[in-house]
Formats: sequence, C-alpha cells, structure tokens
Amino acid sequence: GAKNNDTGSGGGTPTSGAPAAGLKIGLAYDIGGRGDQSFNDSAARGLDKAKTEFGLDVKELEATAGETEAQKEDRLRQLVEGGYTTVVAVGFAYAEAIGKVAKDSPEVKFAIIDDFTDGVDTGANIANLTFAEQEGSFLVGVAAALKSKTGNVGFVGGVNTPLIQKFEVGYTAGVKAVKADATVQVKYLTQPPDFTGFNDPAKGETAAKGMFDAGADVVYAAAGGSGNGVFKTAKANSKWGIGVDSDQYNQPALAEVKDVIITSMIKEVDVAVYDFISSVKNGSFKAGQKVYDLKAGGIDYATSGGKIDDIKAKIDEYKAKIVSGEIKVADKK
Amino acid sequence: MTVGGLSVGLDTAAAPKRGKRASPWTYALFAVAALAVISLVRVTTGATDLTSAGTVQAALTAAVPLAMAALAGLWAERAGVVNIGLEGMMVLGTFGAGYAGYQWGPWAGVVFGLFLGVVGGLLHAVATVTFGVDHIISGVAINLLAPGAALFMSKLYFTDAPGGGARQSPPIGDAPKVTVPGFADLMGTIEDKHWFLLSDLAGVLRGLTTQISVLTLLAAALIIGTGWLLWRSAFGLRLRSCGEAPAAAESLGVNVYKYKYLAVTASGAFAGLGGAFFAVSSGQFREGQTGGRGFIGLAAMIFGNWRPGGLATGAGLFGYTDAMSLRGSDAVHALLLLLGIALLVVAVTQYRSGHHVLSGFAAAIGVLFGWWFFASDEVPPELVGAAPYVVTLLVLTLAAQRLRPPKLAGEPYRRGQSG
Amino acid sequence: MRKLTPRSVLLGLAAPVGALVFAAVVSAIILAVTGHAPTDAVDAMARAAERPRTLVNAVNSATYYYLAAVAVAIGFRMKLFNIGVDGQYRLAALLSAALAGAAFMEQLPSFLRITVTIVVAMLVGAAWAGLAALLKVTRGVSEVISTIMLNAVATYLVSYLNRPERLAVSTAGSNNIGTPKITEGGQVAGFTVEGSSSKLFGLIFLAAAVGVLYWFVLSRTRFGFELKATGLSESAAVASGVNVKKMVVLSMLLSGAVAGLVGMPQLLGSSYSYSLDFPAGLGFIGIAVALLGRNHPIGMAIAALLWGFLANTANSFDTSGIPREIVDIMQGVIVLSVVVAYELVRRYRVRAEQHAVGGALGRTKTLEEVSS
Amino acid sequence: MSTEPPAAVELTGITKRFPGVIANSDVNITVRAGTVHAIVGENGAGKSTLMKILYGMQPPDEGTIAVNGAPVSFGSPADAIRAGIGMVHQHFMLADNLTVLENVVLGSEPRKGVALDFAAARAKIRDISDAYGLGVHPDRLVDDLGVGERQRVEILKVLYRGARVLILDEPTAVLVPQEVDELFGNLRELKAEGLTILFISHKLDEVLSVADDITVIRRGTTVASVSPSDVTARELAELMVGSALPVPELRDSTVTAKPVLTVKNLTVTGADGRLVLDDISFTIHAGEVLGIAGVEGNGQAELVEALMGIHAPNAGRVTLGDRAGNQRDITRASTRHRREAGMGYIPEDRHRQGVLLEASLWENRVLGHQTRPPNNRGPLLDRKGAKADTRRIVSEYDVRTPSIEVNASALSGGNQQKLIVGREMSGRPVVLLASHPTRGVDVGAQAAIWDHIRRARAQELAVLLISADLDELIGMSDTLAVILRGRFVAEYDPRTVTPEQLGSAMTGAGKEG
Ligand SMILES: Nc1ncnc2c1ncn2[C@@H]1O[C@H](COP(=O)(O)OP(=O)(O)OP(=O)(O)O)[C@@H](O)[C@H]1O
Ligand SMILES: Nc1ncnc2c1ncn2[C@@H]1O[C@H](COP(=O)(O)OP(=O)(O)OP(=O)(O)O)[C@@H](O)[C@H]1O
Ligand SMILES: [Mg+2]
Ligand SMILES: [Mg+2]
Repeated sequence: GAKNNDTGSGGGTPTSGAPAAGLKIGLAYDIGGRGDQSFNDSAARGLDKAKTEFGLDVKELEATAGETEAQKEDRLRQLVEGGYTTVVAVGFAYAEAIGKVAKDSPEVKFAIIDDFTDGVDTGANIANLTFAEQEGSFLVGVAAALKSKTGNVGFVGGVNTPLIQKFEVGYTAGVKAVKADATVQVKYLTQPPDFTGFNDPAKGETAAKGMFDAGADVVYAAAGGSGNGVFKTAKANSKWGIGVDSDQYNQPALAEVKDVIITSMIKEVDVAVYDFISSVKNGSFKAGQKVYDLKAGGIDYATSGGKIDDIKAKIDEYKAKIVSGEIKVADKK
Repeated sequence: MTVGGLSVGLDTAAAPKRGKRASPWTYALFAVAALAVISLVRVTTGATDLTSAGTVQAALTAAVPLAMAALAGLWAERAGVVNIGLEGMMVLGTFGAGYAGYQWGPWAGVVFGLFLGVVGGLLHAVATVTFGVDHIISGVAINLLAPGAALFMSKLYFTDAPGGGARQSPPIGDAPKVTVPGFADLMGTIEDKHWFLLSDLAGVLRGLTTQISVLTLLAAALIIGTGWLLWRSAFGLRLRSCGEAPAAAESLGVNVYKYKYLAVTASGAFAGLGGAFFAVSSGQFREGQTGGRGFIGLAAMIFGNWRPGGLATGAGLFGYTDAMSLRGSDAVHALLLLLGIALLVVAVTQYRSGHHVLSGFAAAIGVLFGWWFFASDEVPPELVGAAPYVVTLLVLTLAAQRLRPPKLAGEPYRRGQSG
Repeated sequence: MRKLTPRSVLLGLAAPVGALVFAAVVSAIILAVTGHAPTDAVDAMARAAERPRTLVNAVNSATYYYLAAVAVAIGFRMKLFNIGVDGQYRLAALLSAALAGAAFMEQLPSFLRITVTIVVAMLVGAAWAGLAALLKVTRGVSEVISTIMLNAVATYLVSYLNRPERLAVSTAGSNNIGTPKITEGGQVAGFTVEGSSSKLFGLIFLAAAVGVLYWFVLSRTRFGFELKATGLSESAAVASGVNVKKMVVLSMLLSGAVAGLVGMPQLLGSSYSYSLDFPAGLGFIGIAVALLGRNHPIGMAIAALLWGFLANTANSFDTSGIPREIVDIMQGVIVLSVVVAYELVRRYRVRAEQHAVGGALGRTKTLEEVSS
Repeated sequence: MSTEPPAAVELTGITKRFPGVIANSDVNITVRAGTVHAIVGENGAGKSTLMKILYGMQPPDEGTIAVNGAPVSFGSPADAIRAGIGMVHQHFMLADNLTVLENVVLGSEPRKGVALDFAAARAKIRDISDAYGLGVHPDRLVDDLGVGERQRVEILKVLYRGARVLILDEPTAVLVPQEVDELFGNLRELKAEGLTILFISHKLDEVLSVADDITVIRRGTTVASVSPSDVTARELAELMVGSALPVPELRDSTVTAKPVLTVKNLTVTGADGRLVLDDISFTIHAGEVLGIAGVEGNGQAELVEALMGIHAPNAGRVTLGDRAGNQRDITRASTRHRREAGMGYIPEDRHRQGVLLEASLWENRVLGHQTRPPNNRGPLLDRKGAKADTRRIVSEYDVRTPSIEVNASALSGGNQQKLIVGREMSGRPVVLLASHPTRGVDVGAQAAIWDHIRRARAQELAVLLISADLDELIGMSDTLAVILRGRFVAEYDPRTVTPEQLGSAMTGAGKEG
C-alpha cells in the first residue's frame, strides 16, 4: 500500500530535489529510546532541533529488548503507513528492516545511523549515516596517554560488540601513538545478547576500580550508563575518566563527578539527524553513506572543564594529521 | 519441590550426615587452609588481585544484593512459599529507591525501595497463600509484571526530572561509608609486602575494613539477625514450622496464614532492599540494573542449604568470582590454576573416601584446568565473565549435596484441610 | 483429559475468559489513572488486529514461543524445571547457523541441508540440557541452579564463538556480526499472505508437528504416562517401576532438543544468520506461555498466540501514544489472574467431585434406617 | 444426679456437613470427668471430624459444646488449647526436620524477652517426660524417632500445654502390643491425675480393656452409649456395622513345594552406613503366605523396597520362580522387570507409593502396570483397555465411586486401598508383597481384602505379608517370622503362637523360638 501515501504526503512528486512542505518525520529508536541519556537521546536532540526550526510533524517509536527484525520492520512500516515520508532509524539493528521497507516505499526518504552494509541497507532512498568513532577515540586516547603519569590507562566497554570494539581500537592506537610502551587495560562489562553492560554502573565501578588498583590513572568509559560507575570510582580514587558520545562533563546526571571527566569522545548523532532532516527539507537529500568523522565534524573531543587545556595543542596536532589523512586510524583489530 | 521438584540424584551424593556440626575452629582452620592455597597460587602467578583489598571490596559490593535476594528467598521458603519472583521484587526496589532517593536522599530511597518490595511480596502472598496459586507461576507473573511496571512508572516520573530520563532516575546520593582508621592503613602496608599468607590475610582484612558502605553493614546485620530470629526466637520457630509442617503448626494454634503472609512480605522487603542497594550504591535507578541477580540469589540460597551462613557463603563465592572476572584478567587466569589445584585436592579426598569415579572426574577436570593454565597466557576475554557461573557449578558438582530444604516449601496449603 | 460436557466446557472457559476480562479492566484502570485513554489502547489493538502484517508477525512470534513453551512443558510435566531453554536455543541456533551457512553445505540438496541444520540444532540443545540432567542424576545438583548457570555460560560461549576469528564473518560497514548468511538452498520458504509484507514462517508446520507429537507422546504413550506419574508423585512412580533417573535424562534431552528448535523458524525463515540481534530471552517467555497454557498442547498454542499478538501490538500502542510497557503489565496480570481463576474453578470442581462421590456412597441415612 | 460434677465435655446436637456428605448429624456425647471415653465406629463414620470440631479445627454447622459445664465456642485450636483440650491426631502432626523440643513447644513457647527460652523448655519437657515415664529426649530430631517415640512426643505435646482433656485419635494403630500396654499404662496414670481422655480405636478389645464408657458412631450419628462391662467385642462390632466381625483366618493349607521367592543372605546398609537388613534368608512357596512381624522401623520397609528393586541391596541374592517353576535371579533387576516378572506390591503408605492422588482412577489402574496388557499396546497406552479393566475392578472390588474419571483424591482411604488391591491382583502376580494391606480400613473392606488374598493364595499366589495387626498376621499367615533390628530372630507356627509371644519376640524380650 505504499503508493497510497503519495497524496497523503502533500501531493508532491516523490523524487529527490523537490522540497516537501509540512514534512512528517518518523523516528525509530533503538532499545532504550528517548531518555536513555546517551545514543538515542543524541538522535532526539537532532530531531528536536529540526522540529523547532522547521515546525515538523514528528512521530517517535522505540524498540523493545529481544524483539525480532519483523517487529523492527513493522515499526518502520507503521511510520510509512502513517504518512511519515521521512524516516530515521537509529541504530544498526535496523539495517535489514530498513532495506526491505525502503525497497517497498521508494517515495519515502530513509536514514539509518551506524550502518552501511552493501546490499542490505543501501538504496536510492537510504542515507547511511556512519561515524568514525575510532578517530575520536584515538584523540581521547592521546589525551589519556598525555595525562597519565603511570603509563597505564584503561578502557571500559559496555557490551562486547563490533561497534564498541571500534572505540577500543581507536583508543588503544591513540595511546600507543603517544607512548608506545604504555599499558592499556581493556574490559567489556557484558557479552551480547546481555546488553545490561550499558546499564550497570556497579559493574563499571568494579571494572574501573580494578584498573585503578592495577595502576591505571585514566579510564575511558565507552559503556553508556555504566560510565557513571567509572567516574564515581575515579572520583573516589582521585583518578580520571573520559566520557563518551556527548560532552559528559555537562550532563546533569553527572554533576557530582564531573570534575574527574577530563574529556569526552563526542559522536554528533544529533548533527547527523539534523543534517539529514534539513537535507530532505531543502531538497538536497543524497542517498548512500555519509561518514561523520573528524574531518566532517561529526566526531570530536570535548574540552569542557579545562582539564586538558595544557595538552590541547598536542591533541589538535593529531587531529590535524587524521583530518589530513596522514594518520589512518583502523577500525578493526 | 523447590530444589527442583524431584529428589532423584540426591541419594547418589553423600547422604546428609547429622550428628555433630563442625565447630567454629574447624571452619576457621578450613578457611586458613583455603587462604594458604590461594596465597600459594598468588605467589606463583603474581596475580595479586586474587586476594587484594580491592577484590574483596568489589566482592562485597557484588555479594550484598545477592545475599539480600537469597535472604529474601530464605524467609519465604522457610515459611513454605517458593519465591521465584525475587527478581521482580528487586526491580521494584530499584525503582522505589530511585523515586524516593533523588527527592529525599538515599535513606528515603532505601526505605521506599523496601516498601515497594513489600508490595511485590504482598502480591505474591495474596496469590499463593490466599488463592493457592502455584508458587512458581505467581513468581513468573511478578517477574513479568514488575519490570513493566517499573519502566512504566519510570517514564512517568523521571522523564522530566532534572538529570533523569525515561529509563533512569536522577542521581541519588550515596549512603555513608566507613573505614576503620589506622587498621586499614596498617593492613595496607602489610598487603604491599606480598608476603606469603600474611599479605593475603591483610588484603582480605583491609578489604573488609575500608570504605564499607553502611548498607553493607546493614546487610550483614540482617543476615545475622535473621539467623537469630529464625532459629532462636519463638517467632522464628513458628515461621519455620509453617514450611516444615503447617498442619502441625495449625493444630497447635499457630495462625499459619499469618506467618506465611509475614514471611512472604518480609521476603519482598529483603528483595526490595537488595534492589535499593543496587540503586543507591550505583547512584541512580536504571532500568534493568538487577540483571537477573534475583535468580542468582535464589541459587545462592539453595547453595547455602537454606541457612543464613550458607547463603552468605554462596553469595560471597559468587561475588568474589564475579568481582575478579570484572577486574583484571590475570586473576581469572590464575583462577584456572587455583581450580586445578582445588579439583585435585577434591580428587584425593574423594578417592580416599571410596568415590573413585567422582575422584577420577575431579582429577580429569583438574588436570584440564592446570593444562589450560600452563598452555595459555590469558583466558579469552569473552569467556572471563563466565567464571562465577562455572565456579558455582563446579562447587555444586563436587560438594556433596547435603541439602535439606524446608519440607513443604512450594506446596499449596489450605487451612482446615489437614489431619 | 476429561469427558466434554456442556458444563465442563463452560467451566473450562470461565477461567480464561474471566481472567482476560479482569486483566483488561486492570490495564484500563492503570492507563486511565496515568492519564491515557483506555479507548486509545482498544483502538490500537483493533487496528493491529486488522493489519495482516501484524497478524502474520504475531503468528510467527507464536511459532517460536510455542516451541519454547513445549520445551519447558516437557520438563514441567514431571516437575523438572528447565530454566535453561534460553541458553539451549541460543547455543543451538548459533552452531547450526554456522553449519548451515558454511560453504560445504551448499553441495547438499536443499531438503537434506535443512534437515541437517535442524537436527544439529536439536542435538546441540539436547547436549546442553543433558549437562544439567547429568549433574542432577549423578550429583543431585538442582536443575534450577544448573540451568540458570548454564544459561549464563552459554551467553559467554556464544559471544566467544561469534567472532570473525571463529564462526562469524564481519561485513564491511556493518556494526553487526554473525555467522555467514545461509544461502537460498538452506532457507525455508515462507508463505505469502495477502496484504502483508511479512511471510508466514514455513516452519510453522514444524511447531504444529511438535505440538501434535507432544500431545501424542504425553497422553497416548507409556513414556508420557510415566512422565506424568513422576510429576504427580515421584515415590509412587518409583514404586511402579519407573526409572526416574532415566526419565530425568530422557525428558531433559527431549526438552533440550525441542529448545534447539526454538531458533529455527527465525533462523531459517527470516534472519538466515545468527547475529547480535537474534531474538534473545525466548526461553523465559516459553516458561510464561507454558504456565499460562497449563502445559496443555492446545492451551499453550492459544497462550502463544495471545502472547505473540500482545508482543506485536506494542508498536501500535506506541503509535497511539500509549506506553508500550503496558504490554508487559498486561501479560503479568493475565498470567496471575488466569491462574487465580483456574484455581477458583478447580476448587469448585473438587467440591463438585466430592459431592458426586458422596452421592455415590449414599452416606447419609437416617437413624431409623441405621438401627433397623 | 445433681451432686455429680459437671461433665468434662458435653457435645450436644453436633452436625457437620461436607459437600455431598454429612459427616456428623445430631451427635450427642457426654464425657465424664476423669474417665477414659472411647468412641468407635467404622471408617468414615465421622469420629475424626467430631474430634476436630471439639478441638476447634473445624466449626460445627449446628450444635453446642460445653467444657466443664460452661458453653464454649472455638474459632481455632488455640481456643481449645486455652480451654484445656489437647488432641493427638490420627496421622502424626510432627515436623520431621525440627527437634522434639521445637515440636513440643511450638505455639506455646516459653520466652525470655523475644528469645525462645530453650533451657526452660528443656527442663519442663524433661519433667513431664519423667513424671509419666515417656522417655523423650528434647534435643533429638523427630526424623530419627520411631513410631512409638513419635506417639509419645505427640502425647507430650498435649501434656505440655496442660491439657485436662486429651483426645487420642487412633493412637494404637501403629503400635505393637507392648507399646500399646505402655500407652495404656500412661493413660491410666493420666486418668488417676484427674485427666479426661477421649479415645478412638478400631481395635475393640483395646477399647474394652481401657475405656470407662463407649460411644458408638455410625454414619455420622451416635447410635449407642454402652459400658465396657456390658458388651463383648462381637456385640460392639455389630453395633458399629450391623453385621458380624470378620475374622482373618486361612482355612486350610495351600502351600506347595514350588519355591517362588527365594531370598539368600540379603544385606542392606542405610545411608548412614548402618546395617538395616542383616543377612536375611527365606523362601516363599506357591500358595504360601509368609507373615513378618516386627515393630515398625526394624527393616520391614527396607526389605520390601529391596525386594521391589527400589533400593539395591549390598549383598545377597533374590530369585523368583515363574508359574512354570523356572527360577530367575532378579537381584539386580529393575523394579519394572520385577513387576513384569510377576511381583505385585501393596505399599504401606498408599499416598506415597500406591496412588496418584491427582490422577483419575483408570490412570491409577495403569500405574505400575503400564507395560502390560490391558494397559498398553507396545509403547502406546491402551486407554480403552485400561478403562474397561478399571470398571471391572471397581465393581469386583466394590470401590465406591461415581465414575472412573474422578481423581483418586476424591476417594476415601478404604476405597483407595480396594482399588490398589484390585489393581495388584489383576496383574496376575506370582508373588504379592503386601505391607499393612488393611491399615486404617474399616471392617467390611478388611474382610473383602482378606478374601481376595485368600482366593489368590488358593491359586498358588505366594504372599509376603507385613502387618502391625497381629491378629491379621496370625490369622493370614502360613509361616511367621519375626524381624528385629534387620534380622530374622524367630520363626513361629501361626497355629500355635499367641499375640503376646509374638509381641515379646518383636521387642526382643522373649527368647523362645
Ligand atoms: N482435608 C480434606 N479436604 C478435602 N477432602 C477431604 C479432606 N479430608 C478428607 N476428605 C475427603 O474425605 C474422604 C475420606 O476422608 P477420610 O480420610 O476420613 O477417609 P478414611 O476412610 O478415613 O481414609 P483414611 O483411612 O486414609 O483416613 C475423601 O473423600 C476425602 O477426599
Ligand atoms: N474436609 C473434608 N471435606 C470433605 N469431606 C470430609 C472432610 N473431612 C471429612 N469428610 C467426610 O466426612 C466423613 C467422616 O470422616 P471422618 O474422618 O470423621 O471419619 P472417621 O470416623 O474418623 O473415619 P476413620 O475411622 O477412617 O478415621 C468422611 O468419610 C468424609 O467423607
Ligand atoms: Mg480417616
Ligand atoms: Mg478418623
């Protein structure tokens, strides 16, 4: 029934190039949804910004743990059927589903965050918004190595997935780039399909404490909500932590421990979402992969709190090298 | 029925030997011997984390909610009600602690978490005691209901709260922590010397005296208090009689329903407290933060033979291995050697008491672990986390199953139906 | 299974219907109290029920819920609590997916390839469950604990194996990771349903066959009788020549084998690969469905369909602005109220039965009759 | 009459209805203070129900209770206890996992603050135990006690609460004569102290020997109040059932020379390493009943379980002969093989081993015979065949039930027992292990069960009979052996032996034989 929506979406011809008036945006979140204070929230911020600016009609749906692809697909289809002609899927779990739905609804513009798999979620009406997390992680790795007095730093990953491994790989490379003989302790809190590792500050605390006890003095928490535990124990032990996804120094929930957060690896999902919506809005939609990396400004590191002011120049040096392509950061071990 | 319905297999393990219970000295001696073995492994492998204060502290933190869940199970089952809904009640506790905690401080959180646990317990009591519903079914229903309700309420109350979100509460302050001044430092100095046995003992003691949350102390008091109340008081005798022979209790004028209600409600309270402990110690409520610990708590209770000391040991063992697997990977690698040695010791003792098959089995696994230790530098990181589960399974397999569950736990009971 | 009379049918329906109404009322109250319109929820469900795609998805979900429930029920019938269906099916799905996706399998004719995949899944599930059975009969380890532990161990094992250097392949640009995709010959074709983009799982017939087999074995065979007898009274079963140890091992193996099937409809009918987003936690849903369906082959089927429908209406609730968590709450309330209702009906039945027995005995005679 | 002290207990117009049954209807009983008052009646006559009403466990639908002349109304046993009434139940009401002390003080614990005052409790229990010669040790686990001791713990429980009126519901069913004598000694002592005792028993000679007054209950109502000096056991029985008392006896010997069950040097050790069966040897021939007498807990249960293959023996040999006389070693055979080879089994505890309470009667017919026609066809159940055969058993063995589809739990104990006997006989056994086949069964059913055993014996059935009822043992056996502490200590000719001789051999007091 995809054809029926042609009139519903304002009567415009659904080809790229023609700006649509009164855009209806559907957003399908990953597990956690709006309010997860992390990845999904970041996407929500982008949506909110677009909404206030363009006055959109939006619909937000979220995933449940343990659901199947059919349910994800159903979610996207419900959005399409509801007349939402611009659909954003947050998270790689939507890869297969978006591929199928997009094929059936060529008039709808889709975007998927964090995935670009050829033949699965690619098509003329899909934008694949991916991030070079390894590059940002590299920079905070540099910061960690420069700040560390012991030459021993840590990485706490929430759940052992390829996505989080990207963070680890980049981080380790960053550390080694500064101090080749530095030790990087690595710990993942849980293994899939147990995704509680993103949600268990107590585990984060235990893991980080172990790292501090073993001589680390900076720990990078790529662990969603479990990062809170990392920062808490860093504070209790007068050590440092590094945040992830957004500038965690400024997160209200972390106000009490923010002075140990020296920097954060920023992944601008909000920017990606906003960019995508405005591209549809002004008719400049482009299918295919759009990489948000350091160069594109989709990835960055935070300086709030001023803890790394002394080494900022050094970090920026590395940043420039990555942007210029002089340093290539691998995203896999 | 609670051990899993069937009693088959229990006869194959050594039968419960009654008679004298081991004296405290025997236990102490056993503990020292075990520590010596661990120390030996620590010295040979250099994995200081095996007995470091940090490990002990982390083990305590991990063990406390488990112990609370196990204690909750103990209260219910001693009164004859199986409570598999612990997980759900813990979830209610985490939410309660988050809700009250961010508004009125951690203690309010503890109290309200406990209160919501009580609500869950009451629901279970109404279903099982009044309506005679199968205990397992009621528990499963509560496990379905509670997380849904918690998330539902969390979205309702926390979404717009400052620093909160749809799935997490705003931050709660932490409960106070205490350190024994002077002593802890002294132990620290000894620990750093890495002497055989002495440093290990110091590490353990330091872990037990440094930065201990008041909630941990509360939990310890509750475990001891439960032991006293259930086995030394008239109230406890009546409560236990409801799990052993409710008909007899009723015929002596004990109001069985009342005690079952009390026990299951208390069970809910303990589970809620365990949940609150999660929230308060990690600084906020988070959806799903109990992560199935209610079930592990139940396992700890069975492991501990429905006794406070036993369940504390079970929770401690699990907490210890869990803490170790989350901390360095070295310690888990060293654990392979430790397990190997322990299994060989078991093999020898079993051989001497005539259980040749079991002895051979233990020896084989022991050698396997030893070989794994020497043939590798580390346990694959994906497998490290399995340590607590594997160790629990191994201990259960090799320890004789001298379990004595309350006789009528899980059996529906109706007033005036006996005799 | 009793004789069907109008009264017994009515009694049989009273419990579930009454409970469903009660659950609906409770959910409505919760919604109303929290400022949502219960009518919106009804609306959303009605719309979901009209949408062929949702119905197909519901039936598809019910397919594996049902398999999980049967796996659980086999143990439950003899008071054996296989909490480990979850770990069993995940491990089985991973290993059989790796096998089915392997290049050499492509040589095989399609039917054989699918059969081998399914058989391997059953074997893996049975083996993992067999571990718990072994621990129980040789060492008396409670299967409740051992299966909880084995679930966790399976999680770690799966994540160890699901790596590019072991069984998985990683695809460029993808953040997912899983076994190689099963090519067409290894897939089970689904059924196209008019108006639905989802296909009905071809393996729905497998689930149905398992259900029929379950019914047949339990009610028509000696094995089933012995299973039930053991569940009702272990000591009486032993005295009657039932080898309970053997029964524990057998039923645990069977339960594990059926658990191994749980992942198959999804794997061979939709995912074609075991990856990070393969559905998890189905074992626990199976417990709820088995309990709700009272271990009865048809009861569980109805429960599975109900569960599947509720799970697939969550999206519709979301669209209507109703918090999707209400589904969990409804499910919990349904289980509780159904069992309470069953218990009340059961009590009524027992009284009626005693009444009948009393009547047959003709116990009450007058004093004159007695003394004459 | 007005000078007489008020009656200790007066039950007036008590009526109690259960679904489909009137358990008590207009019962009137007056119990004089300081007497032993016996209540007799067949199974299901309503004796226990009446006593439960007096003990506050069930409310009467109609009628009043007066204690010492004052009307009372009991909402729970606690009220009855307060009024000085104590009850020892038909089935033990003890928690196995608790100690004697805990069992005794439960519900009226001496306290020191919140704590249970163990010292005080222990002292008081010792005092009572010594005063009445009960010989009870407060700190033993009830699980470790024999039946006689448990009985005494039950009595101690009542005395501990200072009861003035004792209800004893079938206290002697599980006791041997010596224990019964001891118990009666205790009762007389209690009576001398001014206590009043309500006593229920199916053993009429006991009743006659100990009671001061006897009330006969029939079908829920009082039919007679007699004094023991005025009636004989036979007359009493006729009052109870309206027919003559059945006598267990075997008319003539059917013993053949064909050995059926041969046991050689059977030895079994218990879980704690103790010898529970020590070198037992015997042979039962076709058409022979071997009776085994013994105080409960001397190895009878282990013997039966070893013979049924439920527990493996440590040493010894068991051989079973079939109808053709072929001998087979079954020492290591499984329970199923033994059953298929022709062993029938009437267990002592029907609820534990005999029936599935929550299964229909026809499923209970299948139980234990699931591998043989008419219940199966290969691996499949033959539901039709099983149901038809169940109907046959129900009518042949007079099982009172409206249908074969009701659950076994709906049947009274006696009817359950008849079903079990019918089932085991239908398996065409070559040997029947019968443990207490008539325990707790009323006289009518008893006679029927004995009759069935007799008839099967005439057709060359070999029977191992274990019973606590010595009359039954003596009357039904061709040979009698006495078991004590796991050994056969004596053998008797049932035609010449007296219950007293048996009793002393069972307790190790006698040394003849
Ligand atoms: N507590 C109870 N609840 C329901 N029914 C009961 C109860 N007690 C007894 N009955 C019913 O009463 C009947 C027989 O009771 P009762 O136990 O007195 O029989 P009995 O012949 O004395 O058996 P037994 O010899 O085992 O004592 C059965 O129909 C049984 O179902
Ligand atoms: N709780 C109950 N529910 C239903 N019926 C019952 C219950 N208790 C007893 N009955 C009925 O009342 C009748 C009287 O039972 P009661 O136990 O008083 O008999 P009794 O005289 O003690 O028999 P026995 O000599 O076998 O002990 C039983 O046969 C049974 O049918
Ligand atoms: Mg009775
Ligand atoms: Mg009675």
